[in-house]
Amino acid sequence: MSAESGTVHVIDVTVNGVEQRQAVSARALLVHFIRETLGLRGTHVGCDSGNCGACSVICDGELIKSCMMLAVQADGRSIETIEGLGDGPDSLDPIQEAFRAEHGLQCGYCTPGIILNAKTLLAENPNPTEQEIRRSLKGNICRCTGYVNIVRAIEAAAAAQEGVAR
Amino acid sequence: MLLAATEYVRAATVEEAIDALGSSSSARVLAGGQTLINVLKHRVASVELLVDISRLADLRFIDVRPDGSATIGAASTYAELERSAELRAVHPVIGRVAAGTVDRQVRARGTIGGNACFADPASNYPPLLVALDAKMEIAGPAGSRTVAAGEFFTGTWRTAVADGELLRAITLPALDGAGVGYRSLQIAADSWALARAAVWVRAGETVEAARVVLGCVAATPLRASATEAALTGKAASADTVAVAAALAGEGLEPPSDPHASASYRREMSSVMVKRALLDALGLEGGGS
Amino acid sequence: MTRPAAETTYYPAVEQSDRLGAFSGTSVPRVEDKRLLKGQGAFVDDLWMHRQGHVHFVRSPHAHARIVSIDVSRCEAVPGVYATLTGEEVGELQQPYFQMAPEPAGAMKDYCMAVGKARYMGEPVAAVLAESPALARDAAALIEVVYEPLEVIVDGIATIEPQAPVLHEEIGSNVAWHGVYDYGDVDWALENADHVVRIDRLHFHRFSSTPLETTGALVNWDPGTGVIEFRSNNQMPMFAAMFIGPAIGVGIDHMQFSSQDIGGGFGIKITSYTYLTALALLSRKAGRPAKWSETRWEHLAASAHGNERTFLDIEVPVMSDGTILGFKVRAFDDAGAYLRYEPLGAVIWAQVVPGNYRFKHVRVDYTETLTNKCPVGPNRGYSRLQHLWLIERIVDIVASELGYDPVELRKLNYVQPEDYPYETPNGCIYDSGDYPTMLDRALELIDYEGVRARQRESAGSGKRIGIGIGSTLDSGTNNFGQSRIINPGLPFSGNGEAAVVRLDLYGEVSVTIGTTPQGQGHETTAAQVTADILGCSPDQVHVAAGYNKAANTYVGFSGTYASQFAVTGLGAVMGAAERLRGEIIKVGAAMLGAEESDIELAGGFVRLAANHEVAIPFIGIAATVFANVAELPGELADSVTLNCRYVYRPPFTVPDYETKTGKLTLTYASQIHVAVVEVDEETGQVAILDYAAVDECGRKINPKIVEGQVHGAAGHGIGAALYESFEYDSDGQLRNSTFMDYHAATSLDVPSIRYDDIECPSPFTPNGAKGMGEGGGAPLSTICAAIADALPEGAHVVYDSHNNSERVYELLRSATSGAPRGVEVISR
Amino acid sequence: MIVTGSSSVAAPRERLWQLLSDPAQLGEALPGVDAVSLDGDNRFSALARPRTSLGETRMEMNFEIAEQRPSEYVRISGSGYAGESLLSLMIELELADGGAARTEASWRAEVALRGVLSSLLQRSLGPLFNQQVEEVLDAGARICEGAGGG
Repeated sequence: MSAESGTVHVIDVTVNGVEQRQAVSARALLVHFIRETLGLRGTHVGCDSGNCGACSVICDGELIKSCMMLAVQADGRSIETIEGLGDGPDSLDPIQEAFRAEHGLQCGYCTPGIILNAKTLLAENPNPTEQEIRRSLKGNICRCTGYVNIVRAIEAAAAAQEGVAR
Repeated sequence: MLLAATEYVRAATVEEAIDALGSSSSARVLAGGQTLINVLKHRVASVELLVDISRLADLRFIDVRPDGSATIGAASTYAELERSAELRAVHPVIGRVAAGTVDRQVRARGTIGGNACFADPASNYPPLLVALDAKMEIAGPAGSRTVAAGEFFTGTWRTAVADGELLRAITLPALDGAGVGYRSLQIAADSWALARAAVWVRAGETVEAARVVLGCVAATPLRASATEAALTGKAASADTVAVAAALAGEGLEPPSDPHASASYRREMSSVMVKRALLDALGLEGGGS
Repeated sequence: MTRPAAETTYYPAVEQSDRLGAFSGTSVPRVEDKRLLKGQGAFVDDLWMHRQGHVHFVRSPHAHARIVSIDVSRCEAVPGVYATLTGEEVGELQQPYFQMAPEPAGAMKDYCMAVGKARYMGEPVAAVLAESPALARDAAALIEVVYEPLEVIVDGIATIEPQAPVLHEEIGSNVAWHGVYDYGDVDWALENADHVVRIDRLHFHRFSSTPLETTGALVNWDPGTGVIEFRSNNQMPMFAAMFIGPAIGVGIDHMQFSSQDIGGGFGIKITSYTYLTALALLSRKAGRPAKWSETRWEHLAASAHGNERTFLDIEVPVMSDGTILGFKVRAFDDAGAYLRYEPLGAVIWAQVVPGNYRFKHVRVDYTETLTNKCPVGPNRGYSRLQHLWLIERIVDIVASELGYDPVELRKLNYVQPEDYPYETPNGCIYDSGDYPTMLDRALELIDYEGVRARQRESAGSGKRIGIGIGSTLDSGTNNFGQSRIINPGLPFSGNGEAAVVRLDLYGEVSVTIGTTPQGQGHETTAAQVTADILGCSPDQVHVAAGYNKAANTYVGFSGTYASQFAVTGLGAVMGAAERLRGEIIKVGAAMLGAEESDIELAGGFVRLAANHEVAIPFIGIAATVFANVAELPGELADSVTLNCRYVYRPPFTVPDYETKTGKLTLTYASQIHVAVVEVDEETGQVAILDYAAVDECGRKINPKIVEGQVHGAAGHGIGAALYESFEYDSDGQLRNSTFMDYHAATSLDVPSIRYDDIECPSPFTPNGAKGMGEGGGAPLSTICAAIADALPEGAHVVYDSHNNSERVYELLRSATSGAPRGVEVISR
Repeated sequence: MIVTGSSSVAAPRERLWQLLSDPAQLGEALPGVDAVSLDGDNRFSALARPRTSLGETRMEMNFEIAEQRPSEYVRISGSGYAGESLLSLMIELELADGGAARTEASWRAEVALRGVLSSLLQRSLGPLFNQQVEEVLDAGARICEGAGGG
């Protein structure tokens, strides 16, 4: 028995546009690979049962929970985490700006997963209804906001996106 | 949160997957992993070898035929089922159930084959597959065999898929005008099901044939034979449905948990059957 | 009823700042947000130390068992395992924690892990420190524990019966505390009332706000300095230190606490000191930093739960005009297996004895008990929400039983706007409010008349509509002297918070506070008030993120809890900022050769009020004091530091523990909620059709942050009312120990909330603000009332604060079962 | 919880009862059994890894054949770990002639799972337990047949 018992696999994965070649143990979860191996701490763990969505990342364009995928399964895939948003460490992208303007976060623990959820939603549906937003958010639990301002922020981000498009 | 040690192999072909499954006494198929990885995290069970089939094109397809029947690759995700317009045209209920499954993250990876092979009493597809009389194609070292959904689910967390085999595809017979209903009583707005009914009804003025299947109340999807009998040959009316649905709960011994006692699950089974039947027959009074 | 004739003494007049306004009162965007939105926050699991090991706890599967033996040899033989810790060792390394309960419960011996006996399922019995989290868990499975199961008691009332198994032999019974709170003359009221409404039993259920970040810590006991560093998400470190220090024989001066971003707390992270202790002991034993992140199942089973309370034999005297004179009740509060913040809950509720009403005669016979369940701890609305829920149930049941309109009955009995400051029967002073106006606003928000019509139209549709009102209080800024009502020997009274505001070397304004925010935006609101007082922009003010004992100032009460930051935290910041303002003016006046009275501060400059051209930027003031001291006039050099500390201390006196009266809290924010629900007659499922929340919390420093707190508190209450409940079986097994079965409310469960507020500044606080955020649990009362309103004639009273589909289904059926309804009315 | 079940077993009653009342034979009939060790009269401990669609669950159990009435009744109690949870059970098996060398077995059991994660199995414990009992009886039938044929 050791920390890395089980087979070790070398994977090639693109994270936030950067190609990575890393060795991972078969039992390592993607979320632990992202947090521990890559040191990207914006992806959080809020439960152990795939219910809370704090670990959500975008994998090949689809929102997934990185606690329900093995790191080795990310081989050949492209992963986007919260660290990939905005130009550089100080700039916010329009969705993040909307969350700030609408007070769509409090403790901020669920926020990265929720921002990535909003990004995925708006990419496929630029003008979601409130119900569509709430359905999209269902897999991301927030204990601070009652979701009210999160929904508002996503509506505002959609409107801003519209404005740009127009 | 942390899995016990395990081995992993990503199969390049179905044959490779079957070989790998035969190589270890406790090899298991890893498809979407939305249930299996959770179970391994909680260490309720362990697996010596995970055989990843999630990327096999041979298992990820939706093939709709002119006659209205459809074959779905076992590794097709809920998201793919939800999006498929072809499937919606012949079997709308499959995509509707997919769209209501857990949340978007799970739908992006979870598969219909995984849902069927997990075979939990609360799984959403098994009762529906039995109601639709789906045919389950199982691939193994000795080639393929097909099992009717009614015989596929042999117990809780147990199916006709033997060690060294995997579920390849699910074929849905054409509806040919039959009505389908699917109702679940869920925790909160949209969470786990406490009671569930999936029904298939062929009816004109009278009900010619019906398959009424309950979820969440027994080790496997349960045919409500008394209800089916009470429907067949009767007028396709709300009164017939009310009488027949009342029989669905009789004799059930469902589990109890913090969300629902056995007796509540029993009574709600009848309510779900009633609503599913009204939907299937296009009658009013089903409620929201 | 009229105002109390008796003379009442309130507080000495409070000077309120006239400088707030430029930024305070406006919704400036939060300073915290950028790092949190970018994933740049520093939560406890994001931290690491060189040579750190990772901890996994072995937990008792039994709710009550003697620990016969623990064999760690197979575990310790695993390469990469640094150390193990067992309860037996803890018994030698740790003194039992200080207990706040009086004898006999004060004799309880509580440790950081089970010593000799496990008393709830999930209690830690052993721990492993290893090179990785995975290895720690693997190796923990090799620890062999032999248990001798004991009889289990989970019923919070039956547990005091003689035949019940005793959890703590040293106490001799399962009673944690008992006392009678008797105000006015309830016997007289019951004899002379026109009606007496009797309610058999009401039950407030067990739940938790379950912060999304679980408990965690990184602890290093430095063998060289003897200093223990606790990097954690504990939300009340000075309270934790008070327990940990004496238990392991270390002075507070040798304990360093720090936290930056905390992923929600809601009170649940106050009692994590037991885990901090265990990690410290492991760190010392292994000579390594010990890191632990709680799993969600550990959090649900073994962190802290909210208090469960049962109310028996409720009697309510009512006059024929609808005046409710008060009530009488026996309350049983179930504290679980240990007293880790309790029995403070046995008095905290007394901050709101009459709720929002002018009740004069109240008797509460209060017993706190011990059972084989997870220990309770403060949870959003701590101890008051249970009592406020009881009161709202009483008001609604009286209305329905005696045929009063629930709106009119409330308006008749509410404390009226002209009554303030209002003294309650137990001597608490309600500072300000206007409940009738708030109720009208809430009813407007949901179109009350329209929805009543809709309710009538829905008859016979299979869907029953119900409308419910909840009126609650969020009492803020505790007088810790109330702890003496529980135990006269306790050395606490009053409250307070500390802050330092200073001008740094180049004129930067920096602020440190003793609080531990968990998302409440302290960095933002502290900058707002500081900027107003110093005449600069909030952007010029740097408020240190989080809490660091070595860098921040603090007092014994420091922390973030009990709805008090706007008063205590900002009170301290304002006081310190005023002191700095005085020093800046003093220096500026000397440099400009002007009178201090001729000086004003604006735009980050010190300038002549008469001639704005004559001005010195803050950097000039700082440079002169710190780097140009030879030119500094002596009287300034001796008296100016530009480093100003202030401790805000509310004007409390010590309550009278004989009569159990006194000023228990300083401010009373209020919430009036209205819900419209639809109940499915066939299934009992409840859908929320509409929801309105009207809030009053005095002067709002940042309205958007206030609204966000109201949304969040509403979300927690709605979740608890319908979906979230900890359920134990008779064997003491928790049946929902994961988020699979503990259904935390999702975006589809919490409706969009119609929000409105009114502002009734508090006359008792330095800024007119009231503490807020806990929210009083208004939705629990509101949803229960709405469900009751939807039930058919003859149904049983809504008796539980948690109503899942099955319970509502049973209530629907009770209307035709002919069974007792749990209530009776005796009229003269 | 109380779990009841019944099943028709392809083995003569006396022979099946002998198996169920003999620790050595009973241990061998346990699903996924790796090792059995006899701990004196009527007591044995077993290491087993019963399988489901989700993999294997490691079980370390101690059993006692607590009571028996020749050919018709046996009461077995057991306790130990199933995964990270503590499992305790007491099962009473009644055997009746099923004709044509078959036995009608019916049982009533008290089963309890304890531990922080036991709630995960609260809905499936009953059916899973019955499935295991059926597997024991079927394996027992095969053993009987083997012995009979040998």
